[in-house]
Order: sequence, then structure tokens, then C-alpha cells
Amino acid sequence: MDIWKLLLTGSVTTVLAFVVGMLYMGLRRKITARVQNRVGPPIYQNFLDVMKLWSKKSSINHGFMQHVAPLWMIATSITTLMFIPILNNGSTFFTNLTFEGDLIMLLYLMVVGSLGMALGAGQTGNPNSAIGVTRGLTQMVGFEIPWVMALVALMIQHRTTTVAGLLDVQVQSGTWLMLSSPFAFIAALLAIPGMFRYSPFDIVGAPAELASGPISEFGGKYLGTMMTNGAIFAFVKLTLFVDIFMGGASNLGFLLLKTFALYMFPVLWGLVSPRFRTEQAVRFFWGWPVFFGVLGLIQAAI
Amino acid sequence: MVNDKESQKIVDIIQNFARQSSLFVLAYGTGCGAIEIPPTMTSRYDAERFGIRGAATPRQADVLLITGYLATKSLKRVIRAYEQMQNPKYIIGFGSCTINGGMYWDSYNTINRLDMYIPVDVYINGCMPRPEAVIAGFAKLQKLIQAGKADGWDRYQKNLEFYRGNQKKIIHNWVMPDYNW
Amino acid sequence: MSNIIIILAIFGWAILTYIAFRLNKTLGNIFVGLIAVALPVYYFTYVPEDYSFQVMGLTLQFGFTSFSSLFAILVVILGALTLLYSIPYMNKKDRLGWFYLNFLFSIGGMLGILMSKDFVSLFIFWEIMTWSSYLIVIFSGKKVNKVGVKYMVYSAIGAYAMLMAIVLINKWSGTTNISHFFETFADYSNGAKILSSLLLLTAFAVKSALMPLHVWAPNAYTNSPMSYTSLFSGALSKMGIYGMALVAIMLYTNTGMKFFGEALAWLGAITAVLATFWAVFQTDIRKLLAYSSIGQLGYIAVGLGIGTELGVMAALFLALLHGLFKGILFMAAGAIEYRTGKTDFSELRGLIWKMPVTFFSALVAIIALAGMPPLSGLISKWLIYEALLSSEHYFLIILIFLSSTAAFLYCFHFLYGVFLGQREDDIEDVKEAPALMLVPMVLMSFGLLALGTFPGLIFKHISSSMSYLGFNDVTWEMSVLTNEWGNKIYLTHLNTMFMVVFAVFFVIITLVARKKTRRVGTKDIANAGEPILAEDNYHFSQDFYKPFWRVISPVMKYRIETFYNSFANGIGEFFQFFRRVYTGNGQTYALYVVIFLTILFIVGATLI
Amino acid sequence: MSEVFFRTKDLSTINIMNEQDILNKILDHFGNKVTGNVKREKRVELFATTNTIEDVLLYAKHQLSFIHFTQLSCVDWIEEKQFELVYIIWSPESKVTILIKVRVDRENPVAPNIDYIWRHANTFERELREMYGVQFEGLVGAQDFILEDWIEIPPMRRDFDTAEYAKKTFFDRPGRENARDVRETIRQNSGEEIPEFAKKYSR
Repeated sequence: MDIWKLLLTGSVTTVLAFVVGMLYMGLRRKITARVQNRVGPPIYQNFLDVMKLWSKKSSINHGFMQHVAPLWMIATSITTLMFIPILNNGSTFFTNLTFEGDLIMLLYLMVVGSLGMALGAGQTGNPNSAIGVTRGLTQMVGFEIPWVMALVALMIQHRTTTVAGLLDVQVQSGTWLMLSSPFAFIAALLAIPGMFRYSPFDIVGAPAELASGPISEFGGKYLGTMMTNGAIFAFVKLTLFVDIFMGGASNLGFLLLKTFALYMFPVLWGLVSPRFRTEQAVRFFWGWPVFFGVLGLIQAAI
Repeated sequence: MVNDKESQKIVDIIQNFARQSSLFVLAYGTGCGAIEIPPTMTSRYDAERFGIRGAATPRQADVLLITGYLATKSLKRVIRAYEQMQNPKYIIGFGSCTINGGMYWDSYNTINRLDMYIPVDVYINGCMPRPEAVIAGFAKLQKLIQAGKADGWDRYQKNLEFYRGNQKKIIHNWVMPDYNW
Repeated sequence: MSNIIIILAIFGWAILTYIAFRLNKTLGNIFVGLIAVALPVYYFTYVPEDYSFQVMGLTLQFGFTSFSSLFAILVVILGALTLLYSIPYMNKKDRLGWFYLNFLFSIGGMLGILMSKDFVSLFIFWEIMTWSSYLIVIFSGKKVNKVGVKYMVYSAIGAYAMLMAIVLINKWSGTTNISHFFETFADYSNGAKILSSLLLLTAFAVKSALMPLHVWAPNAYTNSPMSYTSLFSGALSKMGIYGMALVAIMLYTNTGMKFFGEALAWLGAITAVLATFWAVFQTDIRKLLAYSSIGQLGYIAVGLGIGTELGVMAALFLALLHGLFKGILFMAAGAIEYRTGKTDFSELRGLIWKMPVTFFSALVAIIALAGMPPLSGLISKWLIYEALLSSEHYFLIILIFLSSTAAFLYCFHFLYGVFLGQREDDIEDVKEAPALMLVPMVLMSFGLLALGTFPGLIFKHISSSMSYLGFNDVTWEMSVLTNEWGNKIYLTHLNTMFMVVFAVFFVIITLVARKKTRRVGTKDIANAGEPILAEDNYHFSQDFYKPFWRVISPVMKYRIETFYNSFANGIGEFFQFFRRVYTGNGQTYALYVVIFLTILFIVGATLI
Repeated sequence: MSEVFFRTKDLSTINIMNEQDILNKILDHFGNKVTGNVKREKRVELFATTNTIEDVLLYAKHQLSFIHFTQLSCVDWIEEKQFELVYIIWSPESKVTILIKVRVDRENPVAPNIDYIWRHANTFERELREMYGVQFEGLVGAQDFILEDWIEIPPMRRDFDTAEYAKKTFFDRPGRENARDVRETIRQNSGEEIPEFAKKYSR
């Protein structure tokens, strides 16, 4: 592995993920505004927010864990991004470290950030933060189950555990896995809003109830880092999902198209849904999504 | 790089642009003016198109919006919330009561002039100001920020003795932590 | 000869230590320190050699196999470290001689189990280990009726099962040699196969706290001193795993009785899920860690039960790793108990800067426990999942995943409840634990860090020990993991990547903005403008996972203890009924005699 | 207060009474300790003392079904050097409101605590303690209820000059020293005319 090439492609990928994620979040705000019959902020508003947060002249720090929590999160996101193939055409530019990891590792890598966040929130001493964290972790137990069921079904059926392997399956057969394994796809799709923590699964950081939960003591550069991380991580999740179920993309245009189409699902669902309580959210995830997950497993077994 | 005066100026312009176009508002809504905030934020007047949005806690907020009269008891909480915000931070005094006491000018438990206790950047007149006036106030604040004149946080820091003296005149039992900006 | 000498030396030293403590406390502590140093030095330098002698017509054989020496490494390292840790931890207690006597006897007993090549000596050492651990469980003198009796009853069940198995094996094969039993096992009748292996499995499952024989474990782990619990949970329970591995692989997998292996795997998975759920709702650090131990042992049972190469590798790796991280965690709990005297979450908070070394050791251990990169827990989890995937255990993997996701809940609870949150004033004078308690924790944390990137250090031993179990040519690489489908993960790249990105951002955010940052206390929080007074405390410690409890409470209602209790009550009732026969009235007894004679007469008459 | 008052009467046996009946019953029961009159329809006024007020309230609550405690308020009769506590109770049976007025000495205002009869009377009593300085014997509750850090005389007393206090404590905006319309002051100072559209809002 050429270290300089990795540095170059890695930074390009990270910047791409950041820009795309930010624009998607801006679009979400715009779409939300349009649905509510408002004009809404410009779609580059999130860039301004992050710039402003980084140009704050002071920031408050409650302790070491709060200091490292945003770094922990963003390190996780970028590491995860490096292990996800951006394009499926075998171009070496966006490959990064794709062939050096697999899905099980990614599943664990993706929750590292949550633990870092949880510890940072705990360090602040704000009870709202800790309550938010317990809700978030509980919700995570909920949506991970259908998501893992879908992945297990695909991995056993196609006898590979890498994202690249699943991409190859789709490129060679010419069929997207969302068509050939519809039940697994539905299970995973229903888990997506939980991963994004959009409404109706947004009790973790509900501003009205918990004063924005885990991040209630984070401001300035910490909050800016977290928003950056959120953008990158959103791109990571969308790309991973597109790679697994929607055949990846042969160029960036298709990638944007597919990820945007996918992103619209949690956004639009969130717009018309009131908020679930934590136990309702978990019961929801262990209801229909798990049912479809079981169907997916049965399909894979047959 | 930042020591150079010219480049500092450019950085300032960019930073001020970012600051003025992204205002996270902590609405301190104990006064009656708080009822004007929902229409300002929702579909009729839609303040979000100017980058104005609500913040849940003082740590994340840029603007402290004080909507209406302040009792001496709630002044203590306002000071606390203001000191927890992170620089640069701005205050908008909202309604006549924050300017001169309004209809409570002679009340024993309502302060008259907010700017004697915390540095106010923009006042919005009216009892109560309509959402248009609120948005006009925000636009004024944005202009001040862009020009680098919204320096209430700096004034507060420099004249802390003066503000503390006025605050302690009302709050006799001072149990708050020290201000560290 | 040198094999048996090490054990005899430990036993002899134990008695010497006891005498030394009767004479002088300092002398006794020196004795303990000496053996803690001498044990690993001797173990890693001596040349193993087999030894056997005959007594009463039985041949007792000793000698490490390549499989048991893997566990011996764990026992020796953890034993030495816990002994070191005990010196300051137990310093204020009484009856230290008795404690260390039992401590050293259990270490000797474990080594004896590992070097027994026949069932009789295995049983003898097993009983030595059980009894010494029992005496330490009741060492504090508290809850002897509740905890000690429970532990004793379950240990007795295990011991009787093992004894019965040994007698049967001796009857069938004429010898008690272990390897002979495994070699000739295929020739047994089906009933004999099932009976002997199930009896052995029961005996071992009790020690490794497999559901439904786990009931003793939480209380026993909680009630013994924490320095011993590290060894108890880290090494002593692994003796059960050692035996279970032998039974599951040598008997089930290698002889085609796959069904029992599957059953073991399912039992392990259910153990893992339920124990994890219970761990989530504990309000005591020690209880939480105890249930977490049971859960982790469940994972190991899953790996052994499915019996594929990766599965066994995962199980053995996790067995060693669990010794390390649970050792750290129980030691951390002990350090907290030593300094604050409290172990309940509702009384602890904010210790992070009071006990920083403890916190960072515990953090490393928790990250390893949760299976997150860049630490070694990921490797064990990865191996288990890959083993389950490639052997197509669809639902088992979901259960395991549920359990390990729920494990994040108690991991966070442990770290937050003890080390984070708002600090209370009555812990102001808490100090970091003594250096001798920190050294073992720090050493083991470095071990976990090293294994996270270079698991090959352990795979070397695991692959040689797996050849004893019948898996020849187990491939391993220093820092690359490969599953059966050829998919790899490169741990060096993963961990370097993570750490480099982390370091870069750390430098940026720390240096570039260092002048802007202000440190404030945990009481300076955004609390709707209300200043928090010195006497207020807003630490969140009650009903920590209430929403999760609301979700899973329908499952948690059914506790196996309830069943056991009603069973015990039922037996009691049954015999109460029979006791009524003895009325104490002479006339009734006379009536019984008449009835008995009548029945005898009738029966006799019909028979004739 | 005697034990018998604590037995609540069965409500079904109570006949709907008019104001005069209620007044007569109370006056009969308390003899010359209590005086009173019917003020108007559905409104009875009683005059009691600090010694009898508990008995009157208990009798009204348990015997006459005045189960609703509406309010406790206070009037400052500064000329007579007295405070007048006004207990307002109401009956859902007869729909009659009784105002029981008790005079206490202004120099040493002490009244019995009645929050064992109605729990929420505690709130009113704490308010009066803070706003008038009336002491209720054995009243439990934090001292700082509505006012925080108050060091002056209780602010609702008539001898407390709120305007002067405000002038002394707070900072007047120039032009708003008195009750005059600010616009008038501005016009006076600067000579500017009030715009036409704003005139209708001016006083």
C-alpha cells in the first residue's frame, strides 16, 4: 500500500463525504421547510453553521473525556469511510482500504463513535446528557437487530463477508440485492431511520424534553466537530447501504442519485411522524422489521 | 499567518460573515413577548431562511433573546444563561420592558433597564413587537456583526466590575460560580 | 517429576505463608510477594516432563498437554498478578493467613487440574479448587447461608456428576486415563456415550456458570474479596471451559454427535443474552461484572459448541482475553471499594480524576469487552461471528449480536456510574489506589493493547493447543485475520488508521484552539440558568435503563431461581406430608404394625 | 377544635340550604363568638377571630359541606393598625360563598395555620407570609417562595413605596421617570411632532 496515495485518496474521499453529507443535511432542512410551507434556509446553511462554530472565540470543557469525545467520533467516521468502497467499477482512486476489512468489522467500527459520544456526554455532568445516552443505547439495541439480520442473510447466502464481495455479486449477476433479497432489504430499510436518529426515533436529542440530550454541553469547536462528523457519517451509512443493496455506483453521479433517493426515505418518513418513546421505538424495531428479517433469513437458508 | 494585520482582516470578514448568517437563538421566554417567537419561527414569517434557528442550551447558542419583562428573580437566571454562552455572543432585548421597564416601570420586582445588567446589542421596541419587527431586529444585529460592532461580549468582559456591581445590587445572595469566558 | 513439584511447592508454600502470617503480617506479605514473582518465572523456565505413580491400583499421571498449557499460562499470569494485587487490597483485613492458604491452594488446584492426565487426579484437584474457593467465598463471614450454601450445592452437583462419570468410565474402559477415554470413546455404545459425556459436561458447566447451572455465580463472585474474584472469574471459571472444550470437541465434534454440540451452543447463546440483560439492570458494580462474566462465558460455550476451527479458536482466544479484561475490571472494582468503601452505583460518581489510572485501565478493559477496535475484543467477536456465519448458524448469530449490543448498555453504565457524572463532595479525599494494585491493571491493559494489533502472539499458542483437539494445521498470522471464505481484515491498517486520524484531530483541536478553551467543573452545566449549589447533585443513577426494562420485562419475569426455589419448596412440602405419618401416638404406630402385617399376609398368601 | 368536627357528614342527608340558613346555623353554633350577615345572594360574610377561625372553617367544611377553599387573602388596614385576613370558602351543595374575615394586629401579625384542613392553603399562607409578613404558627415551607433575596419590609404592605423603591434600586431610562407617556416626553425634549399614524395610540 502506497502511503502517499492513501493519504491523497483518503483526504479526497473525506472531503467528498463531508461536502455531500453537508449538502444532504442542508437539503433536508430545505425539504422540511418546503413541506411546512416555509422557504427554508439556503442549502449551504450547514457549512455556515460549522464555520461559525469553529470561529467561536471560546469553548467550555468539562474534562478530558468531553475533549476527546468529538475526536473519537470523527476518527471513527473517517476510519469507517476508508473501509467502504465508494464506486463499484474497480477504479483504484476511491478504493482506500476497502479490501482490508469486512462487514462484521464495520458493524463494530460504526458503534465506536457512540461509545465515545456516550463517555463525553457522561463527563459533562449534565443529567440530560446521560439520560439521552441511555435512550440512544437502548434504541441502538433495537435497530441493530433487523439491520444485522439483513446483513447476515446476505452474507451467508453469497458466502462473503466483505462489502466488495457483495458488490461483486451484484455487478456480476446484474441484479441489485434489494431485488433478489427483498425481505432483507425491507428489514434494513426500516432500520435506517433509527440509525439516522431522525423523527420518529429522535427522542435521544429531543430539544424540548432533554435540552438536546447528549450534546447539551457541547458548543463551539466541539459542536462543530460533531456536525462535521454527522455529515461524514451520514455519507458513510448511505454509501454502505447503497453498496450492499443497490449495486453500488459506477460513477459519482449515480452515487449521489442513489444515496439521495435512499436518504429521502428517513427524511420524508420523519416529516410525517410524531416522536416514539424509547420503548415504543424498540418495540417497533423488534416488530415488523424483525419479521422481515426472519423472512430474509429464511429466504437465504432456502 | 494570523499575526499579519491584512490577513487577520480577511479572516475577520469571513468569520463575521459566518457568524452573521448562522444565529442560534436561545429564547429566554418568561415574559409575555415569548408568544411572538412561534410565529416568527414558523411558516408565516420563517426566520430560518436567515439562518436563525433555535438552540436548546446556552452552550450552543449565539443569541440570547430576552422576551419582555425581567423580574429580579429571573434576572439571576438570565445572567447565568448568558455567562454560560460562548463568545462571541449577542443579546437582543425584546419589547419595551427591557428598554425602560415598560408598564412595570415602577414595580418593585421588575428591572427597568436591561443594559445596566448585561450588554444588550439590539433592542426591539414595542409592546409587543410584531414578528416583522423581530426579524428587523435580527437583520440589524446581522449588520452589526458583519461590521464587527456587535461586541457586547467584549464589553461585558472588560466592564465586568460595573455589571457585577449592578447585578449584586439586586441579587444579594450571590451563589453563582465565577464567570470564565 | 518437575510437574508435580510445582504443585507440591505451591501447597507447601501455602502452608508456610499461613505460618508466616501467624507470626508477622509483613513476613507473610513477603512470602506472598515471593511466590507471585516465583510462579511465572518458574513456569516459563522449567522443562515439562511427564510423571506417574501408582496408588491403590490406580495410575495417577501428570503432565501438561499442549492444550492445557494454554490455560496454564492464564492461570499463572493472572494468579501472580492477583496475588500482587491482594497484598495492598487485603492489608486491612484479618485472618490473612487463612485467605492466602486458600488462594494458593486454588492456584495449585487449577494447575493440578491442567496437568492431570487421568480422571482421578483431575477429580482430586477439582475438589481442592472447589473447596478452597468455597472457603474464600465465605471468607468475609457474611451471607454464608445464602451464598455459601448455594455455591456448595451446585458444586456438589458438579462433583457428583463427575464422580459418577469417572466410575462409569472406569467400569467401561478399565482405566481412568483421559486420553485413553477419548481414543476409545467411539467404541462405546450410544447410551454410554451420551451418559458419560453429559455427566462430564454437567460437572464442567457448573464451574463455568452455564445456564441453568449459573445460579451460584453472581452471589459468589460478589461475596468473595475482589482480588480473588479476579482470579475466580478470570481463571477459575476457565477450568470449566477447559473441561467443556475437551468434552465438546473430543466427544461431540470429533465423534459426530453434532447435535449435542449444537445444544451446547444454544445454551451458551441463551446464557449470553439473559446474563447480559441481567447485567444491564444491576445496581452494584460487582454484580454487574459477575453477570457480565456469565455472559462472556456463554460466548465461549457458543464457540466450543459449534466446534468449527474458527469457533474453537474464537472460544480459546476469548477465554484468555476474558481472563485479562475481567481481571482488570474486578481489580478496578476492588480498587474503588478499597478507596471509597462503596460499590453501589447510587453512591459512586465522578471518580475519573481521583483515580485516573484505574479509570483508563477500566476504559481499556471495557473497550475490549465491548469488542470495539482498536482493542483485542474485536478479534474474539470477529472470530465468533465468522465462525457462526461460515457454519450457517442463522439465528445463533442474531442472539449473539443482541447480547453483544446490549453489552454496550452495561459497559456505559459501569463507566458512567463510577467514573463520570457530577462529583460529590464526600469523595474529595479519595486517592488513587496504591501502586501495587495499579501495576497488575496497567500490565494487563498493555497486554490488551498489544493483542489488539498483534493477536498472533496468542494465536501461536492457540494453534499448537488446537492440534491436541484434532485441528491440525491451524493457520494464523501475526495481525491478519482470515475467515473460512478467505475474507481478511488487516488489524495493523485498521488500528493505525484509527489512531492516526484520532491523533491528527487531537493535535488540531488541542493546539489550535487551546487558548480559547476554558476548563470548568461538572457542576457548571446548562441547567435552565439555575446555578447548582454545592450540596446539590444531579447525577443520574436511579432506574438507569428503565425504557429498556419496559421492553424486555416480559422475558425477565421468568427467572430460573424461581423454578429452583419452588422445586426446593416442593421437596420440602413433600417430606412435610410424610412427616405426618409419625404422629407420636403409640396407638397409631400399633395400627401401622397391624396394617403392615395384614398387607404382608395378603401379599404372602397371594404369592404362595 | 373538637373531635366531632373531623367526622364528615354524609352528603346525601344534607338539604340544600339558603344563605340565611347557613348563617343561622353558624351563628347558633358559635353563639356570640362569631358575627355575620348575608351580604347579597349567594354571599355570606362572617367576622371571626384568630381563636375561632379554625373551628369555623372545620365546622363549615365538615358539617355544612363547604369543601372548597377558594382563597386566602389579606387587606392592609393601615389606619386601624390591623391586617384583615379573608378566608373564602365555597360549597358545591348550596353554591354559597362565605367570606370569613379575621383581624390581626399589624405590629405582631400572627394567625393559626390551617393547611391541615386544606393542603393547598399552604401556598396562600406562604405567599402572605412573604408579601405581608403575616406569621402562621407552625407553617412549613421554604422561606424564599416568590421573592428571592428580599431584605426590605414585605412589599405588599401599604407603607412600602414601590415607586420609590424602584427608583432607588433600578435604573430609570431618561424620559421614563414617571407615568407620563414616553412619546410626550420625547416631543417635549426634542420638539418633534408625533407622527399622524401614531397619534391614535397616544394617551
